[in-house]
Amino acid sequence: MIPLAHIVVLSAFLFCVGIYGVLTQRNAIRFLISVELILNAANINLVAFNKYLGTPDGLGQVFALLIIGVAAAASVVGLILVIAVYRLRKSVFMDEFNLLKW
Amino acid sequence: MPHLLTLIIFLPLAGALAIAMIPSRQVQLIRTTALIFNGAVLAAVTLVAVLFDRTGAGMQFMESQAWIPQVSIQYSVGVDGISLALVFLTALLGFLACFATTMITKRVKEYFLVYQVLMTGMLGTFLALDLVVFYIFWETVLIPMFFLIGIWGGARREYAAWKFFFYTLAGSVVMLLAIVGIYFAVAPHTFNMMELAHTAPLLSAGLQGALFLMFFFAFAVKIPVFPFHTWLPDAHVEAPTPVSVILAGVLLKMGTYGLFRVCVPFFPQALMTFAWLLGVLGAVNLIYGACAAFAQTDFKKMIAYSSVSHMGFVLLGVAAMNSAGFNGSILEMFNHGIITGAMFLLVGVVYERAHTREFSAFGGLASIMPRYAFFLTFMALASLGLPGLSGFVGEFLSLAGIFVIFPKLAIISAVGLIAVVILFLVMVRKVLWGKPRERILWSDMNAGEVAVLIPLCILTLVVGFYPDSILQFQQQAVDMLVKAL
Amino acid sequence: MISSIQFVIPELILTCGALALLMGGVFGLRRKMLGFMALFSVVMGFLALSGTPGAGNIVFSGMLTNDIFGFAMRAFVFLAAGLTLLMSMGYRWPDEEDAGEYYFFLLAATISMTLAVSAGNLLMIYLAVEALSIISYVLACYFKKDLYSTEAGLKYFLFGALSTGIMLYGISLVYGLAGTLDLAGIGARLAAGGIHAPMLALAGVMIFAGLAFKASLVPFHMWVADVYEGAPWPVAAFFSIGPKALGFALLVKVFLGFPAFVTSGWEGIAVALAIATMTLGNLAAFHQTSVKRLLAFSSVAQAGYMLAGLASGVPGVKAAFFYIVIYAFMNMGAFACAAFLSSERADLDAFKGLGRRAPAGAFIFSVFLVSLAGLPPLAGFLAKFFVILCAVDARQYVLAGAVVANSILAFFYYLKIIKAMYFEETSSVEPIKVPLCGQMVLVLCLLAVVVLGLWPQPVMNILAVVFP
Amino acid sequence: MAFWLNIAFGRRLGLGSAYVAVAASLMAAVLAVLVFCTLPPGGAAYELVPWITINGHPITVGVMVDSLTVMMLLVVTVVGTLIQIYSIGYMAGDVRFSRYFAYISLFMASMLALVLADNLLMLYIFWEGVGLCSCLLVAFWYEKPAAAAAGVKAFVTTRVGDTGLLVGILILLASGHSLRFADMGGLPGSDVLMAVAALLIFLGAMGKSAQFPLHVWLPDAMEGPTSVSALIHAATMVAAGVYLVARSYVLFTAHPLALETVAVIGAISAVMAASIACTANDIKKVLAYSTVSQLGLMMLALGAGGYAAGTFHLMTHAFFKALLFLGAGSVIHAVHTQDIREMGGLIHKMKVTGITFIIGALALAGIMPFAGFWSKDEIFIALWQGGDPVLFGAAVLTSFLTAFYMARVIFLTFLGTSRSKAHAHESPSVMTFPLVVLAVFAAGLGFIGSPWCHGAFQNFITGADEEVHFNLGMIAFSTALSLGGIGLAYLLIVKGVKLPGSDGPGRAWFIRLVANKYYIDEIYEVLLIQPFHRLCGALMRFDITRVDGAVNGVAASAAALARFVRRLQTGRVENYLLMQAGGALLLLLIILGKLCRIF
Repeated sequence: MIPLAHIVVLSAFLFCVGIYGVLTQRNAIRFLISVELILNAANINLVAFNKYLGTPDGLGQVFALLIIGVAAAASVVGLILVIAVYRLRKSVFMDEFNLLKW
Repeated sequence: MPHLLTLIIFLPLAGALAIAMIPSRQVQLIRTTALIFNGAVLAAVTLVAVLFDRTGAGMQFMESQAWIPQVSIQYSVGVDGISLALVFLTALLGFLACFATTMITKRVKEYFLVYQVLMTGMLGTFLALDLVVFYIFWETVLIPMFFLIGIWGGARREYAAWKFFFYTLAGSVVMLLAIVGIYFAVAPHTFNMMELAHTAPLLSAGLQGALFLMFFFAFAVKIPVFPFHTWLPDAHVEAPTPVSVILAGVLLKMGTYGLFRVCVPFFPQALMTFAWLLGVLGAVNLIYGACAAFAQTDFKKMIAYSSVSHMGFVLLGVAAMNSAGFNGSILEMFNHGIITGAMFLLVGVVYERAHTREFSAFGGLASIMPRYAFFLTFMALASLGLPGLSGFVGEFLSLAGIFVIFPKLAIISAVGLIAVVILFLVMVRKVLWGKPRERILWSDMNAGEVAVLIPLCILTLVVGFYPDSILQFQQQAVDMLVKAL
Repeated sequence: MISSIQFVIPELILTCGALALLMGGVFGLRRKMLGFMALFSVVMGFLALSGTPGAGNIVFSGMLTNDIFGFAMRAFVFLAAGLTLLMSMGYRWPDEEDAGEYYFFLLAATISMTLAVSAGNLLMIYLAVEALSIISYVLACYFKKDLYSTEAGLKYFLFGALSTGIMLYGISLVYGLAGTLDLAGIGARLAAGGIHAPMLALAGVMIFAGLAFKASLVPFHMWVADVYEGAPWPVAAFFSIGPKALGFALLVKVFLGFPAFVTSGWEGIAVALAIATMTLGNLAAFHQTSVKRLLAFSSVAQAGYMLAGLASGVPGVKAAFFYIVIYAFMNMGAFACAAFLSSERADLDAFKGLGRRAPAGAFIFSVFLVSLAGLPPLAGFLAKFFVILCAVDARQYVLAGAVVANSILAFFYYLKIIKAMYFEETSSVEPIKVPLCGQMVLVLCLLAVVVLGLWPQPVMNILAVVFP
Repeated sequence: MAFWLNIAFGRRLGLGSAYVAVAASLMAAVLAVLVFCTLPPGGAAYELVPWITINGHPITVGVMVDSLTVMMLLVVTVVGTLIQIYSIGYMAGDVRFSRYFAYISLFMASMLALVLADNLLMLYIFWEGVGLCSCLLVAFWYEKPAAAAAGVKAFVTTRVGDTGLLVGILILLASGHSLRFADMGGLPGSDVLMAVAALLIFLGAMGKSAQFPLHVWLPDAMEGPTSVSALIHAATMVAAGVYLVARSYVLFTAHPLALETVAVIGAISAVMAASIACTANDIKKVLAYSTVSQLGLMMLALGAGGYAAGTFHLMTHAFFKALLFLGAGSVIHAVHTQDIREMGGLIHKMKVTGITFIIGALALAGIMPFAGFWSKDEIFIALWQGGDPVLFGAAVLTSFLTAFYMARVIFLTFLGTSRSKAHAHESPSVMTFPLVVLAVFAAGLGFIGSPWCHGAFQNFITGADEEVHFNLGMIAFSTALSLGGIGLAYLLIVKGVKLPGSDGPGRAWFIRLVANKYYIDEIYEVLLIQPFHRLCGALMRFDITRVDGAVNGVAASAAALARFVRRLQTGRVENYLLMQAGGALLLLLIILGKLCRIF
């Protein structure tokens, strides 16, 4: 069996990739994808902890499912917003969205 | 009259409500209403003075009502000899300034509304016996004053209003910290000034010193003490005449009153430690204010700086820590209110005619405005401390007090007094004497203007010739303060 | 199970109301009508709240907790929702479009907030917060043809998604460390000790980041001004009181429930963040010319004062929540006044001469601003006073000093608005009328600010019960 | 009873009419005579009402009447009344005629109260009161810039001295002594502090009595109406300084140093002012410097222990100097100039004025039967007995110079030929009547102090009972001295004789020095006035740039900081995110650091 540490490192790696993506990407879609990476990193953790720490009720796994659902909803709303902005500006590059500042 | 003091505090607010009901077109009615309410305040204060027991040292007419018991805040008011003089001063100047408000033509309703709120704040400050209540009234004064200067002031009114507001605010927030600090320092925790007068002196010297300095800073800004005085010339100069009267006459006294109500009774040990500081600052105020005033070319600014100078005597009196000093200090507060109030009224008189306050625009007014010349000379003499007029008594008592403790300071101050003399005489020379400039066709003071000044003149004379008329009220309270030291 | 259902009756009522609103919108009911429906359901929900069973039961197998704190916070959420609804009804919307959805989203946000404040499980907290966030993104983007509004929505989304993502990762770590997500369980596990401390700290920071985002604490406040400015006035007002209060409630719930977090230097962090929040908020507001941005930064600064309360020990928590209650009234009042007296993205010039054009409105606005600044005798002063009192009591002298120093700074920009209204004149003298609902919300808030300033006992008594 | 004096003069400001003023002061004079007649031996004191309490020392308003008081009362009321009568003529037609009499009445009231005061504080109060009236009256013609400036100068300069008096009072108060004159005898003698107090009180007297170096105001004060100069700046107010020293004489006698200082200052003033008077061309200036000089002489006498001599001279001087001033006023009234070089031969046109003026001048010069002779003689005797040759020499020199400059004035003004273009005429009788009366006093008053009256005055004033003897040597000496002065003046002015060596460079330098009043005004200008102006200007600039600048600087730096913080909000998501991430990382580091006890 894969040691828990490996899985946790994997999730941490995913998390870091997500953070890195969030911080470096100018494209809103890529940003969304990066956020999904973070969420999935959390999901991996939940499932793995549930499995390895042997919590009886399996809540971690249930939660992971719930989170997948919620994340989907969030992504939908996010995409809607990106589209709404795109319609008005014909751009999805975040560094161009600075009407609101100072 | 069980709730006489509460009535006094909130009567102006009731006036504000009444004024709010009147449509803003009916200017005359608004004025009359304000006058009636301020007159009623004056009458009530006079009643208090009449009923006041001069042999009693403690608080009288006390009212106390739990307000926020969780942190033991009480609505508590009372009057003793020290506050009585100032309350009377407030009521009197409030009434007279209201009476003298003839030059305000724009937004009259709003003017009197904020004016009434201001009155409540000032009266409350002098009557409050709970530190939080004191602070609340203290702060209540700020916003109305901000409006009064900022809307109805002179050319640089906004700058002056901002500066006034923030400077004094900076002082008062420090006071807030000090109030909270003293609350937790004493046992049992309390904001009640009467209890604090017994418990706070027991604090350790270091704590007393820290709290004393914090309170002193707050009051110093208000008084104002060098180097925290620069808001004053701007505010005084830009404010309309009646507001200058209130500013100089009453607002500055809030600071000095605070010294007597808080710094002296609560922190006797710290007072001993820092008396030299107060004394030095007093002397600096006195001389610095006079010299800076002397160099001014603006009539009103000169008077404003002379206020700084006079406040030096109050500080000297406090630093003296004896009966003469305290008596002189309190008397000087009262006198300064009367005299400088009158001075600002007089500046207003020529400003209304000349629309400038530069000395160069005046000269020889004695020939064309004899009544004005009389009043200005009279008040200038009172300001420079001519014996026989009220200014002298306070100054002399303060000096006599400080001499016992810091003779050198007293001598320096006495010499500095020469600068004050020069200042006012030169002012009289510049404004009144000399040849009248051509094309000046100003009318002499009208009956209204004279009517406002006459009570002030009479008070100046009466106090000057018979200082006991005021001193007898405060004697017991001062004795108690001195004894507690 | 019966008691569980009973427990959520208010939420159920709201749900029904929300669905009805959605339908109503589809059937083309007038905005005003929809508003009344929404208000009605909030009032009913509030009434139902008083009928919920007494504290102590475990409901929904621990996902929600039935305690007095949650109860009080739910009541507060209803209050905030009611105020927002009233304000929305008084607001001059540009068109009738999407009114049903708007009210639906407001009610949905209310539901998610009530659930969040009574959550007993970290996962529940995450779900409720995420739901609230999703709704908020949409609300911020309400003017979907508007460049600013859409940008605001997108920005809010970008930050929100990231923050909740990070929070979730933190929650997952806690799950790994404690083996449970139940708040009570985590508390017991932490008390037992033997948890890898750095890991726990990492998880703590991540969860804190998510909640601080809602509460708009520095450095997670960057979104606030941009989002508020783009969002419609009523939405901005809602954001400034609802989600913010929620953020603080959850901070209390999560962090003050974890003794381990408190002892490992969080108090110092809280003090530092409180000072940073109020200072940066005030400084950023200092030169603002856009009134909505100004009020947005002001709300950031106000969050700093609330955090200052939280950083000052147990009595400080009480002070913080007193502040939050007062803040809800005065901030709502200020936003409402600004909304009624000006337009979206109005700058200071739009307020010139309002003392003439809308004397009552300008006066009330001034009262709110002065109260926000903390001048006696208004409620804002007492709120700040209690915070300072607690800070000094907890020997956080620097914090107390920072609070008073900041209140000077804050006065500057509040007075700038007042100055514009009273000191400056405009050519336009046409009077501004405020609709009845708007007047109601103003008078309500005004009464609260004035009366609670003079007589704070009601709120203090309630708080005394909530935080024994 | 003396209290009524006060009441009679209490509040008459604004009544204004000359007749009321004259009547009131006449009444006061009568009352003063009454007081004189009923004076109980050793004086009387009346404590009236408590005024204030200073640190437990009650100060009362009280009246003290003794021989010194009575003398002053008589002088003030009699001279005052006469001068007021004179003023009716002199001020006729002035636009502020009634104001003038109001001021004069106020002055009279203050002066009488000053004299009657039973303690130093009360004295100080009225002391300032007379100073004020002096200032107002000097600046009476305030349209003239010079008059206005002189008024200010008069008040300020005396105020410098008054500050000394004030501090002196404070010292007495602080060391627990009574301020009452009657109690002063009991003061401990050896106390250095008391010597300082005495000197400070003398400083006040110096200011009032225009003693070097505070004499500069008196010549300028001649800008006022001449009647004012006569009353205030010759007869009464300036004598108040001498009165003060006499009044608190016990303080001085207790400390030799104090007494010596009085004498030295008096001597310097006497000689210096007399020398200046020799070169002055303005008739009033001559008289003014003469006043300074004579007051110096009185101080000198007091300082040398000649209590009776000093006060005696005070009294006689009041009469003949008032006479001289009024005479000068009459002359000015007639010729409309004050420059003696433009006068001459006036005696033919103005007989009464001329003769009375000459009587006054002779009295001043100290010629045998006139009042000034007797009092000056007393001073010489006192100084001789005092034994200090320098002081005696100073008095001698002063006396000689006095005779010289008075003779010079007489020769230039009344004798010789007319150089005036104006048509001079005798003044109205309302002006000449007081001249005559004063002349009678000037001529005859000396006898009450002469051996013929058995030294009545001296015994009255000191309360002793001693016979005064002729000191023939001294009489001869002083008469010769005076005559010598007159003779010199005759030689120089009428005959035009040039003194040997008077053209020499050294001599010219000396004359220029004297003619420019020893440059004292200029020294003050450079040392005090200009620095004061510069200081005030500098303080104002300091106030604006530094003190206020600091305040505005704080505000500006806050604003600048705010501007910077505002710029942080770039509106760009990536910047925000970076800051958030950085902030979170920082938080984490701090927490971890705390955990590892790094911090």
